[in-house]
Amino acid sequence: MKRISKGKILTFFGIIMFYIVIQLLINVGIIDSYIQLNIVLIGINIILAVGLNLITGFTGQFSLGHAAFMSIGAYTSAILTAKLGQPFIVAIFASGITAALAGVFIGIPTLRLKGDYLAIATLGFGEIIRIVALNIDYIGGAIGFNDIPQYTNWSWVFAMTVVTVVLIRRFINSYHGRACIAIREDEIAAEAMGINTTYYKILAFAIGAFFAGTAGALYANYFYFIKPDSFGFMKSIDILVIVVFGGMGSIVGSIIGAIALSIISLFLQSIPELRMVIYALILFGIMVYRPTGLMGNQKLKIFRKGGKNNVSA
Amino acid sequence: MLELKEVNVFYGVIHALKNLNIKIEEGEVVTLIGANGAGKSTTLKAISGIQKLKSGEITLNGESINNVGAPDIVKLGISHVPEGRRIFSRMSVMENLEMGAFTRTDKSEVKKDFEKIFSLFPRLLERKEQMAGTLSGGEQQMLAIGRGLMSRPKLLLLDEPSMGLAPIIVKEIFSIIKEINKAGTTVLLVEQNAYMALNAADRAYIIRNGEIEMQGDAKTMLQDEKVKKAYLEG
Amino acid sequence: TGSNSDKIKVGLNYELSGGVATYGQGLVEGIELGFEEINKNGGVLGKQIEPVKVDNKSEDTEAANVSTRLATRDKVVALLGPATSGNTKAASPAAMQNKIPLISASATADDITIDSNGNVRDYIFKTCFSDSFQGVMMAEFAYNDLGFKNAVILGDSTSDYAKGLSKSFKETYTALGGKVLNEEAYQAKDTDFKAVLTNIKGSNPEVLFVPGYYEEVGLIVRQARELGLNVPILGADGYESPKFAEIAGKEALDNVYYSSHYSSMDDSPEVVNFREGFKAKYGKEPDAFNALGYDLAYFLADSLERAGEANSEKLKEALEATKDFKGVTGAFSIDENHNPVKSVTIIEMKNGEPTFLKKLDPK
Amino acid sequence: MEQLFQQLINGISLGGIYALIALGYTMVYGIINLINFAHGDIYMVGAYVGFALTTFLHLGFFPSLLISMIVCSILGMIIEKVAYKPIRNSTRIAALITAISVSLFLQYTMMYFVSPQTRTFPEVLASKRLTFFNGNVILDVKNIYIIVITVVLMVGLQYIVRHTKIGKAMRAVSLDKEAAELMGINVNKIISYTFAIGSALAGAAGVLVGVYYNTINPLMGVTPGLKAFVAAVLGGIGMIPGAVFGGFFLGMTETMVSAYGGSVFKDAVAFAVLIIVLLVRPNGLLGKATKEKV
Amino acid sequence: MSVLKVSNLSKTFGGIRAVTDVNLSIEKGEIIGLIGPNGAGKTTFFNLLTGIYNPTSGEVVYDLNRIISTRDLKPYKITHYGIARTFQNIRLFQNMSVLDNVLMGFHNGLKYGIASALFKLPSYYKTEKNTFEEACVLLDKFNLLDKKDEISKNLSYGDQRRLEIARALAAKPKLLLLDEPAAGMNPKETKELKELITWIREAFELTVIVIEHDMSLVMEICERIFVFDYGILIANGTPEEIQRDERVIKAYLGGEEQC
Ligand SMILES: Nc1ncnc2c1ncn2[C@@H]1O[C@H](COP(=O)(O)OP(=O)(O)OP(=O)(O)O)[C@@H](O)[C@H]1O
Ligand SMILES: Nc1ncnc2c1ncn2[C@@H]1O[C@H](COP(=O)(O)OP(=O)(O)OP(=O)(O)O)[C@@H](O)[C@H]1O
Ligand SMILES: [Mg+2]
Ligand SMILES: [Mg+2]
Repeated sequence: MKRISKGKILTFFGIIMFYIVIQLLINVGIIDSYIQLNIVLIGINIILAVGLNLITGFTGQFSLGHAAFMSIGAYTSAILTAKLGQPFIVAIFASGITAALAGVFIGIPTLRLKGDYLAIATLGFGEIIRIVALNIDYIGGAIGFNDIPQYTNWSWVFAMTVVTVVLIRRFINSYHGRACIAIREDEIAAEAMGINTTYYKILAFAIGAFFAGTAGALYANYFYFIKPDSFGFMKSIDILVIVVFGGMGSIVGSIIGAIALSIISLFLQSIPELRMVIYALILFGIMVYRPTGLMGNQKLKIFRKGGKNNVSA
Repeated sequence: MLELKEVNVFYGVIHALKNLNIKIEEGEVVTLIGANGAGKSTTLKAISGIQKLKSGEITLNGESINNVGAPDIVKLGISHVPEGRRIFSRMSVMENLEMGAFTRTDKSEVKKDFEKIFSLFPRLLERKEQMAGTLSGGEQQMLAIGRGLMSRPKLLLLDEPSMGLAPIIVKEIFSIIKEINKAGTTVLLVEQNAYMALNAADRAYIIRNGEIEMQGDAKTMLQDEKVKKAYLEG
Repeated sequence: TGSNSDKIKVGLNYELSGGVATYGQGLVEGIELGFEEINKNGGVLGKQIEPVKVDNKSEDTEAANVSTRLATRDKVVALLGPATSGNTKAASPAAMQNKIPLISASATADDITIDSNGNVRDYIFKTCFSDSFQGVMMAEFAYNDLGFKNAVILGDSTSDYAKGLSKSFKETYTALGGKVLNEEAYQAKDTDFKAVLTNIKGSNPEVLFVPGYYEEVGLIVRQARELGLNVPILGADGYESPKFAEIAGKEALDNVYYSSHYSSMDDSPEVVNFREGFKAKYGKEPDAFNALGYDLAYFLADSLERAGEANSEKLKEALEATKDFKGVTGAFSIDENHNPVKSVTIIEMKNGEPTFLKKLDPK
Repeated sequence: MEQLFQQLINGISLGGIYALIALGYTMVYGIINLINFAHGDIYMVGAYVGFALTTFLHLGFFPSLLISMIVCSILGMIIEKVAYKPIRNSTRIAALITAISVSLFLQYTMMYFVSPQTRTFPEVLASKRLTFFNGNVILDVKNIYIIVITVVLMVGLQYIVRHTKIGKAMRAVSLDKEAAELMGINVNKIISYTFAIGSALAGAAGVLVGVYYNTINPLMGVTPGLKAFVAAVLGGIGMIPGAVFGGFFLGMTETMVSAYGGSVFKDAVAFAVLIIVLLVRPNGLLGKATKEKV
Repeated sequence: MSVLKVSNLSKTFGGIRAVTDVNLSIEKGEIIGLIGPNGAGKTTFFNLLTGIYNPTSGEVVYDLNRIISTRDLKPYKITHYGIARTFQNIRLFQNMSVLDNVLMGFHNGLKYGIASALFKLPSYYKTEKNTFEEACVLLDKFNLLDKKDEISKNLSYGDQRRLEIARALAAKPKLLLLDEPAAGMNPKETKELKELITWIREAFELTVIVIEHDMSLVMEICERIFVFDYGILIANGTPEEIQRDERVIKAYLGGEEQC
């Protein structure tokens, strides 16, 4: 266990090079605003998916409300930058924090709820956030929040994505992360090992939500305009699809999943009539031929259906 | 009655059964012993149809049952009491037994068999309406065996029936095996407790790494030095 | 930008799948019919119009994505759509950055063409009423013409359109001296409104203002009448559809008034021509979205002719200079805020048929 | 007072509809532990089949209902065979995503063929109304139909699942498929039956609700599907009386929130109530707390 | 010194009296056998000792590093007090590797904060390295070192049982509760297990309570045996005493020959 291996140095420089190359391409205009927009979207989706992967893929807590955390972050940042004139870095942090607080808040019910019951509770939570946002006039309600300054650019997206991936990876590789995985595998045995399951479940929700909040901030400050319906149930499902598509419990999978699904979506824009039909077929194909996702493997199976593990609901 | 010819089974890349040959005559008690992971449970699964063969053939009374699905094999008179009990945890004890009799249509006879099971395992009678998942380990094992008997099998496959049972019940289980065998049921018994298994059986197979290592008369094997050393002595 | 070949590319950024696909598809039907006719008659500036139709899934992110793509990749001369105000706002920045005019025929929010500092968004235009306009008109109509002194508002709480209308209706109505007893809400896609209607019935209003679209309002009208809530119901152009009467039922619709651009009662030759053409192509009666889309196509063609070449900058100037463009939804000029100056018709439903009641000119 | 009665009637009527959809949902749910997101869309297909039969073939209400149920049960079995069977042994989330893909597929294939436009049902059931308190409280006879049908179906299903051999086999399959096979139960067949019954129920609900509200569109299944899911969870997953109870509970909650002036937050309050109920009773209103034995 | 003192402990499930009025105490360093017919309440007794169930009445008092009584018993706290257990139905983290399973056992002893994990402070490296080495030592003792990267559910039954014990030991308990460790093992493996249990008692200075139906194991390694029947403690004594006890023979052991 050496601290710094050759591989790590190489990866480090690789990442830096990647950043510089893209930035150069943007500067000379080879990457135009269309590609840039999609790169930003992919980055945001990676952050969202990696965060959700921590909650659902690693800790095994079924969440259908991830978009709500994003929404909280997006609105926080919109208010701070557009209305209160705060710098972007402050807004990003504040977005993460408010979303994390919401994560703690929704994490608490997980003390008692399991599986599908938890799923529906998180779904309900997401809907509540959306409906409340629809009716707060200060943030525009259903009309939406317009004219948010555009601070987000390639550098911000790159930095936040790398930070998210690195930190979550480190978390997973610590004993805290192992504790989360243990909870997913067998909650009773995990408790018997001295793992405070409540604490770790809430922690997972808080961390996942924090990054979703920052993703929301990046989003709001790129697209100028946000409205509550952009963060509805279907958005949560979209994030979940990325996670499952890429592979539960695989961070690389989430990254690849975000990229792959964005590209697929771009191709489908021009065939509107059959777009969703084809999308459905692609999803279906992946689930049937690779139920563990692109990068998933047997070892990360969770939520097994049926069988002898089904004693409790 | 039942014959396995050159049977091969794989789990992915793991070659669990290698050219296995086993023959069971009507009315016998045959035991299959071997270390952990030798392939005993896999053999039973192959017979009862829940594990597909890679190659080879299994015949029942001369007819191949390779392509018969697990549910239909039950109808042919083979009943498998699986390893790890596998009782239906959120159904009552009584309902579990009813499931055992799923393929039967002779209602009055089924009723009599319930009585019979309850007289074999009085504990189950006391727990008749309890959810099976909350039974103690041993009670669940009794239920699993009882459930297996409910189909009135001609051939009973038992996978480690004594696991987790109190000594007094273990003895009872073995006398029950003898009893049902006398009443005409052929038994294939997988056991860790080789001593008791060999005592109860007519013939035995010793399986190792998916291959038959030795076979023969059970009582002779009890005396065999090699067997003694590997499987009998604690 | 612009196209030099014998084709003029026009981007269509619409909600063709997802939650509000009905509106997007409705507009596109109208637009495509319009372009077809225009192309058949020799096109514009001697060139054929080539629509590039892209779906935005009824999502704002996707709307921004699509408009960027149309602007940078497909090099269109103008962007049409999206249908809803929210998606139009999301699509606007790309139009502004790339200096390509974006025209929406149905994004009614007041701030589509004006930003939060009160400046006009250079490249954004709309051809439909602003929410405030219709809301004001209907409030005045309710208070002055019908003489009702108290009202209840029942709006779609998820829709910017309904929110905008509610807001301006309430402001005007209270300013006139009327009283808004209650503001109730439903959500798009709801089908059961009986609870809220029973509640409204309990507060005994003289009139009910229901901003929204005909799918839900049709059901609301029907259920209100079933519950014995027989007060007049007022609304806006979202009611304009032959489906409205089908859903609500003819009898239930008596005593329903709404403001609209276009009336299928109108029998000017343009309108008749449109209705015939539409029925021939799609086998159904056109609704407001179809008509708005159709007008949008002709409006664009007209402006292109006036611009003299297929150039975005020139087009923008031509759009700004529009005077008395005549379409099936009425004639309009474009004002300095890039909004149409267009008179509104008030329609009364009688025996399931929309009947012309009154025409109100903008002040 | 009259208003309160009217609201009670409204609540029960709405609840009846949720309950009716939730029944089929919970049925499939209970047996294969799959959140069948496509249930709402089968309901939509049912409504369209009913629409086509009554509008184009001018069939009466009952024949349309019956045919629609049959069509939906066949559709359900096909969906199960094609989509769910291959992923039977994979994770729960993979199954959920598959169900979502089936749901999208049904919605948009339907939209492709019939356009997203709203359609209206012809009047196939004469609308009769009962009035009380001088006409101030009104009850639609169709509501009575829906509630009676729901309750009858609930009792019937409950009987099937609890007391018939096939119903017990369904439960056994839901608990342990392999062990069920060892009992001689044909798992594939049982799961097919389950889907057939569940989907037939969805079809029936589609026609009934289509006739009741008079409008249908390709996305009509989304919201009721979600609400039915909520109702099923609220009552206790996989429990047939739970689904019905949850449906009525949800309908009543939404109605009462609107009745007391909270229409803006109707759904938010409904979800908040759901969360609170789950916190107090983690296994739903009728669910029994079963702690895993270790 | 009594490590564990149980007084008047009872647990009922609905009408079922799983444990009734049990009184016993256990001394430091003993290996205790817990036997009794199926459904006698042995596993339930363990669950009461580890806080998985709350007693209907009565009390459990530990004297490990400090006094712990019933009220403080939460499943996730017991390792903290120095108690570790295995389960009758093996409960490994099935999809984790053998090594990770053991690492999980160390959970309670690890102390670096989340910040050190996220920013890889020295304490992270130090702790991770130490635990890794300790885990390897432990696995080696259990003959599992060569299988450390296997996914635990692919292990054979006997190995899984041993791994579960290793995982429990990783928590560095003072008191170890084993629920039917020899189930599914053949006589030879059982023999190895006996040696292992006696060895760990010495090596880790443990008190051990073992539930077992394999009489050879119980009689050979236990110093004292408690017998449950229908939730009641019916006998208590040395192996010899128990083997001669009429009630035990009648309820549990059965007549004549012993195997
Ligand atoms: N589902 C499975 N997937 C992969 N490998 C398996 C599976 N089931 C069994 N095996 C492997 O097949 C081999 C034979 O297993 P089997 O369960 O038949 O052994 P056994 O003789 O019954 O052992 P035990 O005494 O432990 O029950 C073992 O190496 C085991 O690891
Ligand atoms: N959660 C529960 N709900 C209801 N009854 C239970 C529960 N847990 C245990 N029981 C009952 O309590 C009794 C004692 O069970 P326990 O598991 O403690 O037995 P045991 O002595 O460990 O038996 P075995 O040796 O068979 O494992 C059994 O009759 C069982 O059915
Ligand atoms: Mg085995
Ligand atoms: Mg036990």
